[in-house]
Amino acid sequence: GSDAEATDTLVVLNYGKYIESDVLKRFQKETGITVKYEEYEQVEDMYAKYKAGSINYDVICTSDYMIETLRNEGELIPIDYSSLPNYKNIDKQIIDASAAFDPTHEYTVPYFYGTVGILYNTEMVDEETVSSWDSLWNPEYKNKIVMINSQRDAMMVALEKLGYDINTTDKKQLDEAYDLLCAEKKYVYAYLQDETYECMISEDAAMAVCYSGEAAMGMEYNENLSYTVPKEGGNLWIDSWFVPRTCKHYDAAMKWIDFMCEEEAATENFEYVWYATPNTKVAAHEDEETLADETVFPTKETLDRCKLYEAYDDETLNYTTNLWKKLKAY
Amino acid sequence: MTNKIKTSFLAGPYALWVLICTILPLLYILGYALTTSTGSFTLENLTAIAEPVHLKSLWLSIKVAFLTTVICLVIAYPVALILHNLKITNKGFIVFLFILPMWMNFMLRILAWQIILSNNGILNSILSAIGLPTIHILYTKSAVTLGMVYDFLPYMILPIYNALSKINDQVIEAAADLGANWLTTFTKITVPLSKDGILSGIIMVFVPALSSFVVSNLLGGGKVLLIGNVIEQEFTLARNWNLGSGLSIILMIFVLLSMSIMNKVDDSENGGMLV
Amino acid sequence: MTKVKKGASYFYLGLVFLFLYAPILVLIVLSFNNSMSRTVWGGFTLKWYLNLTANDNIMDALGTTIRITLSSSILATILGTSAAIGIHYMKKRHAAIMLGATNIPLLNADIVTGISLMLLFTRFTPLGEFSVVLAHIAFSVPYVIFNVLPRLQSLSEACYEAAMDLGATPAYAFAKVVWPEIFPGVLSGFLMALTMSLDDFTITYFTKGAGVNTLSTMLYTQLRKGIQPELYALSTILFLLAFVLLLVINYKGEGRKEAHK
Amino acid sequence: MEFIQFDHVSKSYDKQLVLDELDLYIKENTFVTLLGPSGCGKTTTLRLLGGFEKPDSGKIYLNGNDITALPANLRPINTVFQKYALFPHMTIEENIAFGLNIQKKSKDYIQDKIKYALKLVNLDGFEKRAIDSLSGGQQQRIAIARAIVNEPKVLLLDEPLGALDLKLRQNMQYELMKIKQELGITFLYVTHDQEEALTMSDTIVVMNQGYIQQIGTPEDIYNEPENAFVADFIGESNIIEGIMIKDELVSFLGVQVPCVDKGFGTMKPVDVVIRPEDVELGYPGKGFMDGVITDCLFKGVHYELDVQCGGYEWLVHTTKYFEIGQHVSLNVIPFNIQIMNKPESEDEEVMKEDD
Amino acid sequence: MEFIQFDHVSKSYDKQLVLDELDLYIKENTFVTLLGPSGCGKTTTLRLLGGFEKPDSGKIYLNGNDITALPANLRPINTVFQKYALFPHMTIEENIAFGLNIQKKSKDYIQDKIKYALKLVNLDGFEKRAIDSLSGGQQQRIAIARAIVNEPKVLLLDEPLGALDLKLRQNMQYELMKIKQELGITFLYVTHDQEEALTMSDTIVVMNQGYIQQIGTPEDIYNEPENAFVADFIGESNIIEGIMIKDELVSFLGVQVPCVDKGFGTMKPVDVVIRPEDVELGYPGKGFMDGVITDCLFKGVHYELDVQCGGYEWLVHTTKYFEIGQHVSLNVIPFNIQIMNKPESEDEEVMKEDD
Ligand SMILES: Nc1ncnc2c1ncn2[C@@H]1O[C@H](COP(=O)(O)OP(=O)(O)OP(=O)(O)O)[C@@H](O)[C@H]1O
Ligand SMILES: Nc1ncnc2c1ncn2[C@@H]1O[C@H](COP(=O)(O)OP(=O)(O)OP(=O)(O)O)[C@@H](O)[C@H]1O
Ligand SMILES: [Mg+2]
Ligand SMILES: [Mg+2]
Repeated sequence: GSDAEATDTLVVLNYGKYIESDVLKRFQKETGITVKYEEYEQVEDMYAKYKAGSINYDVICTSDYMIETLRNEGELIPIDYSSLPNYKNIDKQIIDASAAFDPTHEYTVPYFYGTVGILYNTEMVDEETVSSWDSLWNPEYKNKIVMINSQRDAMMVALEKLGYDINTTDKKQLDEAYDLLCAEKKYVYAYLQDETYECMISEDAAMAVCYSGEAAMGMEYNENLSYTVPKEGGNLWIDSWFVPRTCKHYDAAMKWIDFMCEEEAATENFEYVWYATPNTKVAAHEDEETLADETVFPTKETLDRCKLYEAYDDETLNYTTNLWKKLKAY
Repeated sequence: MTNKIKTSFLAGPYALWVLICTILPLLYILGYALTTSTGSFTLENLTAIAEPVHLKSLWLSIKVAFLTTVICLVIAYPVALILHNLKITNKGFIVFLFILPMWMNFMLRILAWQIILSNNGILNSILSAIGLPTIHILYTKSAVTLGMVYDFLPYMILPIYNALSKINDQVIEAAADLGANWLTTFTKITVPLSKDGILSGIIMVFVPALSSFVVSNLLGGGKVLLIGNVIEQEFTLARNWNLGSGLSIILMIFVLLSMSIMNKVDDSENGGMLV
Repeated sequence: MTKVKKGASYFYLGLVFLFLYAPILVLIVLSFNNSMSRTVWGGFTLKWYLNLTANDNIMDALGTTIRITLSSSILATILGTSAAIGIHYMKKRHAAIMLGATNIPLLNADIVTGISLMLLFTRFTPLGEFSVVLAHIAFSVPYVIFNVLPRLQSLSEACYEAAMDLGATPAYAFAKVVWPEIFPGVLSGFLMALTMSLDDFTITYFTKGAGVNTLSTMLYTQLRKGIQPELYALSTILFLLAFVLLLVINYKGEGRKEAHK
Repeated sequence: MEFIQFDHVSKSYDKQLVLDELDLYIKENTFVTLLGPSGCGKTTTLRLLGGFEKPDSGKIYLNGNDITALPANLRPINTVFQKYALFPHMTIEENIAFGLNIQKKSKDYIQDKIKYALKLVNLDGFEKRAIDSLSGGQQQRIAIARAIVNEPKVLLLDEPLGALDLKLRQNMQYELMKIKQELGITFLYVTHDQEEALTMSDTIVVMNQGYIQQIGTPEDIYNEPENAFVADFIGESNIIEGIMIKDELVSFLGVQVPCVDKGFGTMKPVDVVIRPEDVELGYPGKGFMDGVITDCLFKGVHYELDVQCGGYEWLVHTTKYFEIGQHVSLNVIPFNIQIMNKPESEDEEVMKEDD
Repeated sequence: MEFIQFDHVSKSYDKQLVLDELDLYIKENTFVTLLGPSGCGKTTTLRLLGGFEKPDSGKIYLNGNDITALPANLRPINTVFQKYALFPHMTIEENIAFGLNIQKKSKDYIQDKIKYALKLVNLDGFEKRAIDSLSGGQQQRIAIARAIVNEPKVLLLDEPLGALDLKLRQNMQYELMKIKQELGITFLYVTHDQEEALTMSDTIVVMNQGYIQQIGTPEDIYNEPENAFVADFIGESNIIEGIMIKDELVSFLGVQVPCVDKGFGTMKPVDVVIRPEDVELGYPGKGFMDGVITDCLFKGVHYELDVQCGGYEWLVHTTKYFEIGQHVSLNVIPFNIQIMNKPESEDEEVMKEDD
């Protein structure tokens, strides 16, 4: 149990495959800090492990609404932005958008961002159809639709289709959305989160609700695939770094966050992860084609259609979790 | 006599181990099950099983586990019989033919099933190549059942095989001698004499199938909600450890009940499950 | 008649083995696939095998896996074997209680076991590799016990007495007479523990410390963004190693039997 | 054609020839015993008739029908197995009823039969007992009961009394003979107990190493063994090399002794067989030879003596006690001297077997 | 004090009393046989001496030392187990060498011993064979070899010849007696074969239901059984209820017959025991009773007859053949009529046991 006292170590928790391993190596080499790098697959697993208090994490990267939850629970420690020389590289627009979960702007530094939309196969579905979330309720595509296996995102789709706010806590509206999802279930091939892009590559399904990052990955392997955020609007998500209360190596954590914002590291990470990066310096290293890729970098119009999630209060969380459970058992 | 008592102290470390690594964690779970998130006593987490969602998924789990067990039994019995008749002297070899696949990571194997079963997968390619209609099986209950059968089949084959190899050949001959044909010998002699193996097999398959959640996650396409998935989700997604623990305890009680019923059927006391 | 029957049974056996080994064949094929996607055939390549040793992450995870798997299965075997012997000589009622407790890890859903062990360990020890080893022992000990016990039960008491009669001390009699008889059970218990430990994800995930990665947990965190094909290659190698080992052991076993005749 | 007939039946296991062109005829309703040392092929012969093994060559007929290829369950033959082979998961009652249930007999009939059979084997009241609560001897008796209730045409018994002690064995021998008479079943019985064979059989078949050595009534076999193997195997004998000087005169151990056999030719080497109980001991000089007692064992009914005489150690049974070292004379009446041709093949001579 | 001494030894299993206050003395270098029906406690007695069981009460002495609490491995006693108990994973050679290895004998010594022991049990050349490739009889002989190579002070043998056929059994009996003489070992031998007991023993201990019925030389036991149980168990007997009218005159089955026994008092109920070979058959009217032959069995050495006579079915051994239905007279010389007191306790009377 000596790692708590050791000053030259850092315990990092991040999504799986969310960093270029050279960057990690370079950080350790340049700073002399030993990183214990831990990965997770689902936000919820992360929350469970963090809450168990079994490991004292120093710095964590996770999604917007989970950060809000943790903030509400008082788990976050403010970031000393003055010790982050590279923080200036971060896109102001994204920092502003972060206000949804970090309104006072004292806890987070954005890492990657993206949208939720529809990945579709142009051979099977035309662009016109998928321009609306309605397409997911189209009997013609029975067993060809992949729905996203995430309670919040699925709810978002139904709420958008109904024209409600995606952060609504109105139980009647939530119930309506639930009914809609139930009606959809008979057309759904599968509720997936992990294997969505594989499923689309192999053309097992015609369309899939998924994150922009996954969509980009799928499109790399199958040129028939295309991605869009329907006209009703969608969700903008931002994965950010924050420092949890369990932090034992605050200085090292600052060094880590700053390093992630550094031009070179951000570029390498972008090229590895292939999600939209908030780092403005990266663009200089990329070619036209990449920058023009709307799947990777959402356009201004798209971003305007999208909203960030706000953390649910306990009651709404319970309520929607139950709806989700009922939907799965339906 | 005195020797025996001395020898039983060898189980001492294990008894301690059971206390710490089995009973104590169980108490933790029990503690969560009997409290609310704020720490006050409640039975709600246990009675929650009566909620329609939970009952529905429990019922579905029972159905799937039952079906899995039956299919495993139907597939495994002939396999065990054939292996027995092959008269392979090296029993260990048989055992390892069946656990060898586990040297490939479980998740990888299930992913491979996705590749085999998907709409444009290997199975459907073969079917259409030989002119048969393709089937939609991936992300259905059938796929989940198939995955479980795949996963648990060895646990059915091994105990039955072991039970069969304990049957004295002459007893089979004696049945023929008394006029029994193949079928009568099978139903009246072979099956009853391998009863212990069948029961172990049933327990070894039914119990894990009932609480399994990984197979349904990967092959159910999120459409098949088993009680195992509910528990898993309470622990992760819903962050409700109390409810998760409560449901686990209920499931355990349910498993213990069904096992003791099965043990009633089996009058002999038999501790060993596997062999 | 019997030939037809024999043919039919071989055919049936073949089908069942095809069922059991089909996914493995698929994975072996994938390990030669020159594409990051598992649903696209990108041509034949050996690069995943050649890259394997250069991939630090995977090599690290492999090392951790081997350490955890070996130490947990060896410790589980020692603990389980001595427990089985103890239980065998216990009073019936006590033995029944011990066996009941032994069954508990087999009854619980993995996630419940995993989380409860995590809760326990965080109280007493920081999570790390060691806690994973403890957890693995916890769920693999029952397999050892259930493999060794039947051996003991079929062991004739008379042989032990005969050894004593010929002047052996209890310890000597155990080593020379009891041990050789239960050894096959110990061995298969050990191999089962090894396999279970190698295959486990859920329990490992919850009980591991920061930065500890086994092949299983590594695989799992790569699900969303695509599994590194090197892992297919590594799994193939591990599987084939086990397969060859099995053939060798079997061949040796047969050989020994022959010699006796 | 006889009731049961083995016609040139051969059988090998793993290339080891166990039965070599066996010919065997069995009349209906007789009690035939196969007798021979361990490993001589008795069980194999029985298993061939029971249908559990197929011969490599040759045919087996029952009642004139070729049953060589008939499966065991269709043969009207029942077996009492060497190791009982009771069904361990059934009660005694269920074991006995097994064959009758297959024949779809009525409940009442079956109940009656069970009662009757249990009485016969001296185990009335054991109906509901479990198999593993029985001792070896009791199990063997249940095995007999299970076989006879089916009233088979032929009953095969493989050392059915091996596990019983003398008293019980004698009782069961008696019961078996009664059963045979009552039910009119043909018995084929395997034993390696010579006395049992002599007591029970109508016909004895002496086998050795897959060959039949002699077939005959117990008296024939005992009193007129056809070769030295049979003579030695059935009871103890003094077997001495001799020369047949002419009809009714044989010379051995240096003396010439009258006998009743003829037709061997003159000056032919023969085996002279004399049963130990046929040797009369007298005062020195009163017999055809003198000798000295080297051993005297008490055997209950008689004393067993070793007498060193003419360079051969004679085995002699008497009811009188003799001191070791005492000098005696030996005498045998001509009728009790058996003359045998020397064995022609090596096979026939084999006497000691590896159990 | 004797070499081996059981002093009021009692033993029960699950509250069932198996040995009740047993007293037993055994002289050094004698061959003592325990004889009795199955379940009478023979094996238990042996196991107590071997050290595998502890008595509930009482003491056991060897050579004057109290060994009651000594563990089995420290007793200079070796055992040949009823079920062989060979080590299945070792070759024959390794089995035999087991005890010698523990005693840390030299390689050469061990090799010599193995050779010698295998020769003794007639299995030379079997050194490298596996145990499960042996027949029951061969295994039993290996078990003997394994025990004797250790040259124990006492050798315990639990029915060591049960699985062998008559010829081999006789050979082994002979070998065992030779071993005893050569090695000077004290033998405690268990059997339920009467003839074996009579042949081999210096002393026979007849047991029944945990009690010793009689101890004596074979001749004593056979000719002067102390009670009806012993008489019936050792060989076959006619046991008839009678009344001792006065010294040297007994009445049974309605006739008065002279005998040689005295001291029973007058008009006392007794058992009259007559061995079947002591009954002489003659023409009707020539004996003390007339009867009719009801059965005649050929037994090799003799015929075994059932004679219905005076309301009792007599067992008679003769060397002559009698027709069934023939009328005969019975005669017994006074010397051959054994008179016995009626058993006083119920226990002693138990004669038929369930195997
Ligand atoms: N299944 C088998 N496989 C190989 N060899 C066999 C088999 N059954 C019998 N034998 C061999 O065939 C020979 C004859 O065996 P069989 O059982 O007929 O003897 P047996 O006369 O019944 O002897 P026993 O008195 O010991 O029962 C023996 O040498 C035996 O080893
Ligand atoms: N371990 C035991 N537990 C319970 N009862 C036992 C045990 N061993 C022996 N007995 C009982 O003790 C009695 C005497 O048994 P023992 O084995 O001494 O008989 P035995 O004279 O050797 O008989 P056999 O000739 O059948 O070997 C029997 O009634 C038996 O059932
Ligand atoms: Mg046989
Ligand atoms: Mg005994």
